[in-house]
Amino acid sequence: MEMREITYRQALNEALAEELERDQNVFLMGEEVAQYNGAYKISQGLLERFGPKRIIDAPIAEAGFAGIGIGAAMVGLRPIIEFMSFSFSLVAFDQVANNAPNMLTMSGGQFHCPIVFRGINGPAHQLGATHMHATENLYSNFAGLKVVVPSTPRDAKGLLKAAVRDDNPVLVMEVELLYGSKGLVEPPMPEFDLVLPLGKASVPREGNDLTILSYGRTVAYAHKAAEALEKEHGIHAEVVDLRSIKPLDTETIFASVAKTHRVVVAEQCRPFCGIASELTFQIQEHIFDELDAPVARVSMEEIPVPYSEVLEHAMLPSPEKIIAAGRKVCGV
Amino acid sequence: MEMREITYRQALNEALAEELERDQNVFLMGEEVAQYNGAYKISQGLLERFGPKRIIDAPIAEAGFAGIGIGAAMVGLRPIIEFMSFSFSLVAFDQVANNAPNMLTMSGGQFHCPIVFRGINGPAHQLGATHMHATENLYSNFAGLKVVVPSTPRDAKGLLKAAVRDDNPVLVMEVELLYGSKGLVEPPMPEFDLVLPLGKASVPREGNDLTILSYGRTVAYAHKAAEALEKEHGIHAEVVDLRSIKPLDTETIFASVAKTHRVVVAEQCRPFCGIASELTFQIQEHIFDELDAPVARVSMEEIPVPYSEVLEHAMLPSPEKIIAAGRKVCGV
Amino acid sequence: MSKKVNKEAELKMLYDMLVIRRFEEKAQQQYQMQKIGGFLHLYIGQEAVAVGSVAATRPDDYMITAYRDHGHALARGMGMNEAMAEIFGKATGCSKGLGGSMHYFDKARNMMGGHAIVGGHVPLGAGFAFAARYRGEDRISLCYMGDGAINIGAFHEALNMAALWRLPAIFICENNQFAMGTAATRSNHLKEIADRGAGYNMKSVVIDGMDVREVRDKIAEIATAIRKEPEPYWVECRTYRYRGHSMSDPGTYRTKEELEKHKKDDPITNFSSVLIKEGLLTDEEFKKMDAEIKALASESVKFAESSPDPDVAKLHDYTFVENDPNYQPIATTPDVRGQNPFSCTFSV
Amino acid sequence: MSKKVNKEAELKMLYDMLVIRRFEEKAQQQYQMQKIGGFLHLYIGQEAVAVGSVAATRPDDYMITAYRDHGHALARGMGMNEAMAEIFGKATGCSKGLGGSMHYFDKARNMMGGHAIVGGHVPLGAGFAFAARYRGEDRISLCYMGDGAINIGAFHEALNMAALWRLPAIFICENNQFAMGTAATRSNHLKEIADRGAGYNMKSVVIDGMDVREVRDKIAEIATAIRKEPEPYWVECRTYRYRGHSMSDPGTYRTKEELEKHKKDDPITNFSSVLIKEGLLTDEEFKKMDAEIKALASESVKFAESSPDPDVAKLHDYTFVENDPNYQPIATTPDVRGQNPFSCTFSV
Ligand SMILES: Cc1ncc(C[n+]2csc(CCOP(=O)(O)OP(=O)(O)O)c2C)c(N)n1
Ligand SMILES: Cc1ncc(C[n+]2csc(CCOP(=O)(O)OP(=O)(O)O)c2C)c(N)n1
Ligand SMILES: [Mg+2]
Ligand SMILES: [Mg+2]
Repeated sequence: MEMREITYRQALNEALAEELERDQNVFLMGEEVAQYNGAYKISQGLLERFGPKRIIDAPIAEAGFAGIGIGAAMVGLRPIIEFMSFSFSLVAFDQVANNAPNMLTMSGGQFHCPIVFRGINGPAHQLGATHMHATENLYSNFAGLKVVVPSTPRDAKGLLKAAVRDDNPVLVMEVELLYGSKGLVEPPMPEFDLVLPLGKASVPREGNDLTILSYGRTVAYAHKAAEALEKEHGIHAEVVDLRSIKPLDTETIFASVAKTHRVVVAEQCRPFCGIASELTFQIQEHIFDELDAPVARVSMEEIPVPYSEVLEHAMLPSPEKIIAAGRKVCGV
Repeated sequence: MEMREITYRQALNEALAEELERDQNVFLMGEEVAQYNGAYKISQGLLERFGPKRIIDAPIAEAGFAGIGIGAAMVGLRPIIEFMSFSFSLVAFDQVANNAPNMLTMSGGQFHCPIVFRGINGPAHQLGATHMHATENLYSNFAGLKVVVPSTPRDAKGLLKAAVRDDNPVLVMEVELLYGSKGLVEPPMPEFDLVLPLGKASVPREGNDLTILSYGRTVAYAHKAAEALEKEHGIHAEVVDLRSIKPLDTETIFASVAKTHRVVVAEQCRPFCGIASELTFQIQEHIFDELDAPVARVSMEEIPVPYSEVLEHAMLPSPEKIIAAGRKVCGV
Repeated sequence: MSKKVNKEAELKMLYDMLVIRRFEEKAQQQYQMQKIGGFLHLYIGQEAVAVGSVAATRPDDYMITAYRDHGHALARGMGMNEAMAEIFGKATGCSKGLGGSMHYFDKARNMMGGHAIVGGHVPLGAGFAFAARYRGEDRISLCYMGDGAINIGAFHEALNMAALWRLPAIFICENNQFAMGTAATRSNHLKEIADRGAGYNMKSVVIDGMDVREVRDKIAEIATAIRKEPEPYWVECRTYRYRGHSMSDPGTYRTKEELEKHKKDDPITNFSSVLIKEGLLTDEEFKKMDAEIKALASESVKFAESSPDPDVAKLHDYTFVENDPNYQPIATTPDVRGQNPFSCTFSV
Repeated sequence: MSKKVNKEAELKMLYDMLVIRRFEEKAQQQYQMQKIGGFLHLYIGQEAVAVGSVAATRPDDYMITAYRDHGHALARGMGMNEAMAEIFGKATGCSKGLGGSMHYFDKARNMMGGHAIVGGHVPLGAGFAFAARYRGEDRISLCYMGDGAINIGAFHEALNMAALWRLPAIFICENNQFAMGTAATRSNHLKEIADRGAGYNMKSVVIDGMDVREVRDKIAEIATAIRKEPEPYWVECRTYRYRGHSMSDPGTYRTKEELEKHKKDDPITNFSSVLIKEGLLTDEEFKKMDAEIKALASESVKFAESSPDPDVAKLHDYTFVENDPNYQPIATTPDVRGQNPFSCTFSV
């Protein structure tokens, strides 16, 4: 089986096409997904291939079409709802966080909600304060939602397909700045059916001195930082890619920390009640004695995102900030 | 100056009345705040006293009236927006989290937003999955918002008045189950103008063996647990009442932890990316060596809130759970 | 009455309305005895809306409503036992005690739930209609809401899309004239609530929600029409709630006279008189029916009380489902491609 | 033209429209040269709406719009320099480089911002009108939005409350016929967008948004009316955007012919021809005006380029304000109590 090099965008597109092909209960709804082929071209060609019943342009009404999706899911369809950005999901917050995950409990187990919400999430470039929210920590706080953040084309495809087949609401948070990035992926169906388990982290780089916990956009930063730390300081950093925020693969995380004893978390979101704080809690709760130094975090600064490129750069996570955190944690 | 014993509800009512009296720019808007005197009677008598221009019944349209408040605040009024519950603020999430706190940055400092959002927040009794959200961690994640959770009548009054006078958006998260609770409060204006600083924790009970970080509903639980721990195990627990989640009074928190070396956090919200995780991150970041044991947390269980009383009890924080956590942290 | 009367069907409507009334009186009593907690919103006075519209539609049509949901579930055929057990939070309740008064679900009867966030369920109601069209079924979706719900965003978004996509949904506003203490005239600027449909170019109908026959006949007409030619309707049912908004509401926003006036329109009393006048029912039969229902209501309390609490050991069992290993995807066949069941201006 | 023409005012409208056009052409060029980042949504084609409505209202009237906001700010009198510097993210920009293209603010001119969440600013626009009534001022609020914005919840909630409370707001839908690639006919089921007002019992007006005089005159009429007797209006301005939705949009959802057809209605070309025909302007004067504006636009690029970036040391200075020690609360005096400026059915 020969792996191909495709983009993250193409991987998502393949995932959608394969799941739409596999199951007529699957449909894609969102703004500009059909005739426009997607604001970011993730749904390129799908309208032509699957027709307007399956690929549906919605008005700008996120709460409304999220809710229509939830209703459809309750009666057995398998909607994929595209948010042009998870920043715009804030207007649909009640539907995503209060309706989708509560239905199973409220109905005493009668109705489950096999729905996928997907779209870009987190920092992009110079879109300003309202358009660059990283929402992974917000949604992860709600019981009953699964949240994944793929960082590679292969993960993007395999996790999205798994999300569509999951019987629970799953949020697939894509990284706009990675849409054009490339990676090796198995051939498409029918040759290969790439479904990755939700809730499994990966360890794309091994090391013994420091664990860098990362996901989505910050994985590449973590790699860059790891290279620099090795070159400049001889620090061998292990890079963990969480892939799934919820469920969280604590096994992989703890194993790495138990090996390196030092941790930097590079998160996309703001720090206060963010992903790093949760990881740190769980690490100290379960393997307190393995920590040789405080966990450090690299996050968005605690300010609304400014437009100016220089300020934006100063406020976002970066390889440099991860390097600085790594040095601090390792005491060099 | 003689302190009076009044209820938490009355304290809030006094705070509203005093600020409305003090400044015509202040108005109160929300569902049922005027003619009905408030769903929970916090605004009792205010319509009669201040008239329908200042005390305004709104339709069920949280996003709309939150946004009207933000607009009014931008041009110099000082709105107090009542959410009948912060659970209902989820339909206004974009306004509260994306508009109010970003305005200052987006306008390059030209427009600030002196607005208060207030209402009940967190667990009440048998209201089920959609009505019992604790949102303090969600909103605290956004830069530009202040979040306070008073646990006593005096704090309720002093913090709400401070919130109204603050030039930034402040969320005052009240505890329904405390509305009827009583406490000592200074006399009303003009005799006394009770304004408490935002961002200062209190230490209502001192102790050397264990720090219980609590706020809102869990403060009383912390006290109960502290008593039991003392009686049954001779553990002297210090109870810290955060009062303000953001800004966070790390000075008081760290001082207590540096003294006791052991910490339990009792939060109202769900654990994942909750308040306990943030506190733990900051503690280990700044005073890592002071910790003699992992921080433990008591939170809502990671499930949607079930209606059944027995299940509800099993899923919410409780004194018993704090005691268990305290024992674990202290190794007894 | 011009049409031929089906005695059994008529009596069933009366029976169903009485079931709701007596069930809720019992529930109210239990609440006052503090045997149940949470919120309790009574439907008493509005029975004709749920019963008439259910009588007009099919059991496989979807139904969804807000938190004032006992009436809808009972009208759809839910037993009083499981309904009462739910408010008691018992494992035998219709939602296993996990939902409570505001969240009655009954999958077997296509009762898609009571929902507690005002307006939040309206998109779901549109979603069922969407699914029906998606599958090419002639089922429709009955989506009930209060007069207070028409001012919130989710309502607007759902109605706009339902109109745009010609979804077979009947959006029924149960205008009981108040949202808690807010008279409908203080929450919108409409001459009548039915007018809101104009903003979506949606057909609107006003129905006397105190007259079960009118509700049934007008909803039946709409249902027949939209099964053939899907499109949504905006329906205002004028009704009145006799009790407070919830059990804690003293109801000072309305006068005793106003309340008494509306009670004269009582859907049950009026309909039973008509039936008696028409010779379909005797006074005695009516009394017997009522006694029987009251007994069942009392019975339901016993059932609820003697039912077990949900198992605390299963606390974590309702957050996620395991993926169904028997789920059968339906492979896309070429002939379903390109079909557009939605008659909006979509075109490839 | 029936009314007496104020030459200066007419020429100013032409001038202002040209400023927007030339400014944006320059901005587009800079974007294509990759000198600026983020999104850039051009207003070209729609100039008559902002210019006509600003000409019809007072500088102390509030104005708020979405992310396609350059035109509104420039029409209100913002200089091209600070406008261009903002897109360059410079400290000299109208929002100090912190807002960017989508967030032009100008407090001195009551330009309350461009806003990037579709519909999210509509309640704010209602809020300014609310504040005006609260204070008993006769200012009004101009709240602009696109045709795509009328389907979202925040819009609905704001319009409902504005109607209910008789807020002096003019809600102006700039119907440029598309929301990104979605034709308005694919996002709502209305015969015309103006009809949405009916769902709020709000007065609705349709305006040819390519005709600056019509915009001015009709908005002026409304403004005069609601300054006296506050109430909101729902206004549909029919217009067209010549460029893509944003710079990345290839615009394949419309034909070249359609675009060319609309360009024949060009608000600037048409208005300049009229002015020339009326003898208020010569062709030469027009050319001179245009050259002058083009020079200013080029100038603004230089200004922006040579301006400093915001100071990174001040990164944290725009998250919270210090409380203003000079703020003066206005003590409640007995005579303001009980006044109800909102003519809805509020009553104590
Ligand atoms: C979004 C939201 N806001 C507020 C509430 C609180 N609330 C519950 S019921 C209600 C009144 C609803 O009135 P109406 O829609 O007329 O229904 P009725 O109670 O008359 O059946 C309110 C304000 C809520 N549940 N959800
Ligand atoms: C809530 C929300 N959803 C989606 C978007 C993405 N988006 C930005 S502009 C736009 C189209 C808006 O069209 P319209 O309102 O007609 O304004 P125009 O661009 O034509 O001026 C969309 C979908 C957004 N900014 N906010
Ligand atoms: Mg009502
Ligand atoms: Mg448009």
